[in-house]
Amino acid sequence: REVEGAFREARSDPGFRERLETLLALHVGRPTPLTPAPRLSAELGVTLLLKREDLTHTGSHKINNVLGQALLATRMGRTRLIAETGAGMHGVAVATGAALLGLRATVFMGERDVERQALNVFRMRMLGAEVVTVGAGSRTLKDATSEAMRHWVSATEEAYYCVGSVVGPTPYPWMVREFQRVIGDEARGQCAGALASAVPDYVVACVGGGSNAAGTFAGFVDTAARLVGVEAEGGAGASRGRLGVLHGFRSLFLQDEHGQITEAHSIAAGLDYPGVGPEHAYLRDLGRARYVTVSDEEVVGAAVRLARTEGIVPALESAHAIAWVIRAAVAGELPPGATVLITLSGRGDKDMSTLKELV
Amino acid sequence: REVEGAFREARSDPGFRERLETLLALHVGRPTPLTPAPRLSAELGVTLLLKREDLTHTGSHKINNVLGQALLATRMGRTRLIAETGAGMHGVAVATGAALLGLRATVFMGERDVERQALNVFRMRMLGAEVVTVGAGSRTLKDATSEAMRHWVSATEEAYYCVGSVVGPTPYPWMVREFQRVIGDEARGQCAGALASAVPDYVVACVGGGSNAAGTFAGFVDTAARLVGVEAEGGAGASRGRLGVLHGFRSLFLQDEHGQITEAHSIAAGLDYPGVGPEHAYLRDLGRARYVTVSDEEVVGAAVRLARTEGIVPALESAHAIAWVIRAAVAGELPPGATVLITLSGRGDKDMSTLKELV
Amino acid sequence: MSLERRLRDRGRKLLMPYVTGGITDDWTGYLRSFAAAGADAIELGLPFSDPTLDGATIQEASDAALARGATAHGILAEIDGLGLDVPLVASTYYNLVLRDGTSAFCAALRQAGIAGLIVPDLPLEEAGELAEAAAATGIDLVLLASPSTPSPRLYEIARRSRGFVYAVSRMGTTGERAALAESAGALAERIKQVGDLPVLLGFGISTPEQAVEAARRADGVVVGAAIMRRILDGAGPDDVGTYVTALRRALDQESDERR
Amino acid sequence: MSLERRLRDRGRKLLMPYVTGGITDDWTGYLRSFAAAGADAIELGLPFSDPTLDGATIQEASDAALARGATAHGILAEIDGLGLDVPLVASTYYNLVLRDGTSAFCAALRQAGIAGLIVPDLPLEEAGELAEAAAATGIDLVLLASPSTPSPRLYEIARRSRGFVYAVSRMGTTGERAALAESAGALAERIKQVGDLPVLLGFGISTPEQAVEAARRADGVVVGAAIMRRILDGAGPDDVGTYVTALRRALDQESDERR
Repeated sequence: REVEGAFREARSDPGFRERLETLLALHVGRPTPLTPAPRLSAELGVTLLLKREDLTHTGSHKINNVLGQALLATRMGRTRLIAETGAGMHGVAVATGAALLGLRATVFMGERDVERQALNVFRMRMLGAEVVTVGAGSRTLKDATSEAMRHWVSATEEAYYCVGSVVGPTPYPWMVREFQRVIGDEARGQCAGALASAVPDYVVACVGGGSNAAGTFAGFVDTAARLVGVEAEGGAGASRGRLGVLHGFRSLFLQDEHGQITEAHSIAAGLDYPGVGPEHAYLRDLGRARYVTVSDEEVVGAAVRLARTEGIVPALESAHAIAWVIRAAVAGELPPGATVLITLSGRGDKDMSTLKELV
Repeated sequence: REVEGAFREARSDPGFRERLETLLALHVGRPTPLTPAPRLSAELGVTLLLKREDLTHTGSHKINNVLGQALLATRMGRTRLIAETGAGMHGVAVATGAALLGLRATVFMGERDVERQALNVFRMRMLGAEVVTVGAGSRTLKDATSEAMRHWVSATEEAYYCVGSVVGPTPYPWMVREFQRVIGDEARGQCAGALASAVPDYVVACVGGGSNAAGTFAGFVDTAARLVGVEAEGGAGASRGRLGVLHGFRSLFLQDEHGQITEAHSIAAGLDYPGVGPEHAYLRDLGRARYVTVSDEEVVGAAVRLARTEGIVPALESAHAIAWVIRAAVAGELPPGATVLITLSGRGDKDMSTLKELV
Repeated sequence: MSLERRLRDRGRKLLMPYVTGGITDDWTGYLRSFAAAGADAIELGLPFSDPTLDGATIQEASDAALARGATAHGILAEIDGLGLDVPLVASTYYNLVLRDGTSAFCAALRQAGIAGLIVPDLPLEEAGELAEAAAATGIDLVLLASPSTPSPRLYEIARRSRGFVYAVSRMGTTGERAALAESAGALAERIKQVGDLPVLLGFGISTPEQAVEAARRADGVVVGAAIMRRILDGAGPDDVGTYVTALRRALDQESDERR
Repeated sequence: MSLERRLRDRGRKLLMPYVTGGITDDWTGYLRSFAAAGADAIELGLPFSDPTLDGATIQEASDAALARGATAHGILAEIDGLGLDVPLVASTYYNLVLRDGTSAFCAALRQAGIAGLIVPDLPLEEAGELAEAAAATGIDLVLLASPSTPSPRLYEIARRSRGFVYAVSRMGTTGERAALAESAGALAERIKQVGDLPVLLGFGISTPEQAVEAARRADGVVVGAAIMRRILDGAGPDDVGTYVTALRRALDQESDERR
C-alpha cells in the first residue's frame, strides 16, 4: 500500500522521471537498438526486427524495472532491497541497482537455480549483494519468492521488496509494467522509422511472469499489431493455467485438481514460474493477446539458428519468442512478408553451460 | 598489401562507411554511453567518466574493428575469416561478424586460454565458428597468433586474416586504430557535453596489443589531455619491452638477452601478449603517452571496487585502467578534482570463474 | 455456541496447538492428544504447496503431507465424526478456498465440524466474499494482524474478525527473541484497545517460558512450528501430548501465581 | 667461392637437409652425417622462440633446443672449425638479427664459416639494410618466394636473392599433396623464368618419391620437418644419415634415368 502511494507520487514527479531517464541513458545504454535480422528473415520469408534488451547493462530487460524501483526505494527512505531471482538476471540487476545507489541488497534464489546459474550468483556477490540459497520445495523461483516474502515481512521498515516481474500484489504488476514500457515505447518509435507500415504485423515476446512481454505489449496494445506471448511448454501459466491466488495476486497458475500449485519446468530458468502476471490473464481473456507454447527442443534450435544467422546468442528465455516465429513462419501461419517485432529480453551468455550440454 | 589497397579504397567510399556505421548503430549498439561514476569519484576525489565499450554487442570493443574488417573481407570477395584470440573476446567478435555477414570463421586459441575461457570457446562454436586449439609453446595468444598465421598462409585466396589488435604487418596497426577510433571520437564529443573543460585532464585505457587504447587516444591526441596506457606487470610490452620484430611488425617486445621473446603473464588473458602495437611505441618515444603497469592484485581489487560502487563489473583487462587511476588518486598523483576518462574496454562476465577463485 | 463464546468460557489463558492435517497415517491421534493435554482450540492446517506466510518448518510439513497424498477433502473426511470437544480452526491458503469456491469450501468445513477458518494470504480488502460465505455457513473467519499493521487497518481487522484475532509476528530470527516478545505484546495490547475479541499470539513460541511470557499481554498463544518440528522428527501423539501438557501447566501455573 | 657457384658446380639435383642447431648435445654430428650422406648444402636453424613461418615440428624443435639452453652465438661457436666441405646456410628470424644488429650478426656468421642466410620473416621491402650488411660481410642473403607471391614481386626476389631462391609452400595439409606438388612445381618454373639462380623447393617433403617429384621442375629440394621429426623421436646422426642417403640416391637415380 505504501509502495502504491509512493509510486503514484513518483510517477507524477518530473524530477523522479528525469533521474530515471538519465540512469537508463547513461548507465543502462538506452535506447537499445532495433536490429534488422536480414539473413533469418530471408530464410523465413518474413521481415524480423529485434528489440535488443540483451544489449542493456547487465544483459537483460530486468534492469529497466529495477532502477525504477530502486530509485523509488531511495525516495521512500529504504536502505535495502530484497528480491527473489530465477535465472539470476533480476538478481544481478538488483545487485547492480543497489550498488549504483548505495543500497544493500539481499537476493533469494532456489538451490537448483544457484547451481544452474553459478556465475550469476558470483556476479551478485561481486556487486556486494548477499545471496540466500533456498532449499525448500522445488528449489526454484517459486520457493525463492516464498522465502523472500517471508524474510521481507520481518524487515519492512528498512527494506524494499523489489519484485522482478509483473506479478505480486498491487501495485507491483502495474508498476513493473510501467517501468518496462520503455521497451515498447522505444520499439514503437523505432518501428515507425523502420517499417513502411509503421507498426509491425506481429509483436512477439517470451512470457515467464511476463514483464518483458508486458512492457513490449504496452507500446502496441492500441495498434492493430497481433500480440503473441510465448511460454515454455512446462511453464505455460497463461496457456494452461487456471485462475488461482499465489504470492499475493490473482491470476492464472499451473495447479493440480486439488488446487496445489505444480512446479514449472523449463530449460530457461527465468520461465520456471507456474503463474503469469494478471495483465496477461486479462489480455488473454479479452482476446487482445494470444499465448502459445514451444518445447525446450525448439528453443535450443532457435537459439543456435539466431546465433548462426545473425551473430546474436539470445537468452534461452528470449529464444522462446524466436522459436515460435520460426515455427509459425515455416507452418505458413505467418503470411509471407509479414513484419514481426521480437523482443530479445536478454543475452545468452548465462546459458552457455546449459547449451553446451545440449548442442 | 592487397589488404592495404582495399582498405584505402573502402575508407574513401561513402557506401562502405555508411554500411559500417549502420552495423555499428543497429547491431553493436553504438554510440555507447559515457557513464559518470559518482560514488567512486567521491571516494577518490576526482571526476571519473567511463566510456562503456562493455555495453557493445558481444561485450567488448573488439567488435568495432571486426565488423570493419569483416565488411572489408566481403568487399575483397573473401568467404572466410581467420583470427587468433587470447581472452576469446576477439574470437567471439569474429564469429559474430562472420555469422552476421554470412562468412565462415576459423579462430585459433592457445590451449591454456581455451581452458581459462571455456565459455567464450562455446560462444564461438554456437555462432558457427571453428575453434582450433593450439598446444604449442606457452599455449596462449602468442602461439595462437603464430599458428593462425601459418594457417592463413595456406589459404590466402579464400580467407581474410582478421587481426584483433593494433599489431601485425602494415596496414593492420593503422587500420585497426582507424576502426577503433570511434571510441575516442564518440568520447571526445561526449566529454565536450559532460565536462566544463570539454576535454578531460587524463585519458586512461588498458594496453595489451593496445587497440582500445589506440582507438581512445586517437580522439584526444590533439588535445592537452594526458594519455596513460596501463599494462599488466607481467605483460608490459610498452613499459619494459625492447625493440624487436615479431608477427610481422617492428615494435617493443618482452625478450631475453638473446632476443628470444619471453612469455607474458597476466590475470587478464587479453593482456597476455609480449608486445605492443607500434603506435604505442611511437607515442611513448614522443612522450605523448605514458605507459605504466599495475599488479594482478591491484586489478582484482579495482574490479571489485568498481562493482561495489558503480554496479559495473569490468573485464579484468579494463580493470587495469581503473587500478592505475585508484593508485594515482590515492597517491596524490592526480590533482584533486582532476577529470579522468577511462575506457572500459569490456565486461567482466567472462572473468567470473577467475575472479571466483580470488575474491 | 460461537467460537468466541467457547473460548471465553474457558476462563484461563488459551492454548491453541497446531497440526498439519495428513502429516502421518495416524495424524488424528495428535488432535486427540492435544484435547487430552488441555488445548482450548486446535489449529488444523490444510496443507498447501506454497505456504508463503509460514516458516520453513510448516513448509516442510506441508510438503510431507502432500507427498503422502493428503488433500483438504480427505483431511476433512477423516475428522468428520471424531467427536472432539475442543473447537477446530482450519487454516489454509486462499488458492484452496478458490478451488472449491468460497461457499462450497465453507460448507465442507462446516460439514466436518470445523468452527473457524484462518487464511493468512487473504488481504483484508479482498476478504468480503469469503467473510460473507463463512458467516452464511456458520464458520468464524479469523483475521490476522502483525506488528507492522497500521492502526486504522488494525481497527478494521478487530472489527471484522470472528472468533478471535490472530496476532502474528514472524520477525523470528535467532537472537531477537526479547525484542520480539516485546513487539508481540505491544501488538496484542493495540488489538485489545480497538476491539474486544480474544487475542491469540503466535510468533514461534517453543518453550513453556515463552508461552507464559507471550500470554501475559494476550489471551493466549498458538504453538505451531515447535510441534511440527517434533512430529517431523518422529514424535508420536503421546510425546507431543506430553509437550502440550507442559505448556498447559506453565500457563495455568502462571495464572494461579498472578491471582 | 660463392654459394651459387658451389651449388652449380655439383652438377646434380641439389639436396639441402635442415637441422635445428643445439637440438641435442651432439647435434653437430647431424651436420657430419648430412655431409657424408651427400648433402649439397645444409640449412642450419638458429632457434627462435616464435618460428611463425615454420610448421609445428620446427616449433617443437626450436622450443626443445631453447629449453636445452641453445643460443645463436653458442651454436655458431660449436660449428667454428668443424671443417665441413658442404656450405652451411643459417636460417633464423629477424628478431635475432636485430638483437645483434645486422652487421654484427653477419660478421658472426662469417666468422663461423657460414655461407648464406635465410630470414623468413623479413619482408622484401625491409630487406635492404640486411642485404647490404650481408653483402659487405660476404654472406649470401637468400630470399624466399611462395605460390601466392605476385609476379612483379617474384621478379624482384629473383633479382635480389643471393646463392639461390628458396621456393616455399606451406599449403601442406594432408590430402592435398598432389595439388601442392603441382603448385610448387609451377612456382619453381615461374622463378626460373624471371632469373637464373638455382631454385630449391621446400614444402614438407618427406619421402624419396616426393623429393624426386619436387626436383623435376626445380634445381633441388630442402628437407626439414621430416628430418626434425625423426630427431625429435630419437633418431641419431647415423639413422638420419641413412635417411638422407636414401633421398640422395633417389635424386641421383632419377637424374640418371632421365639422361
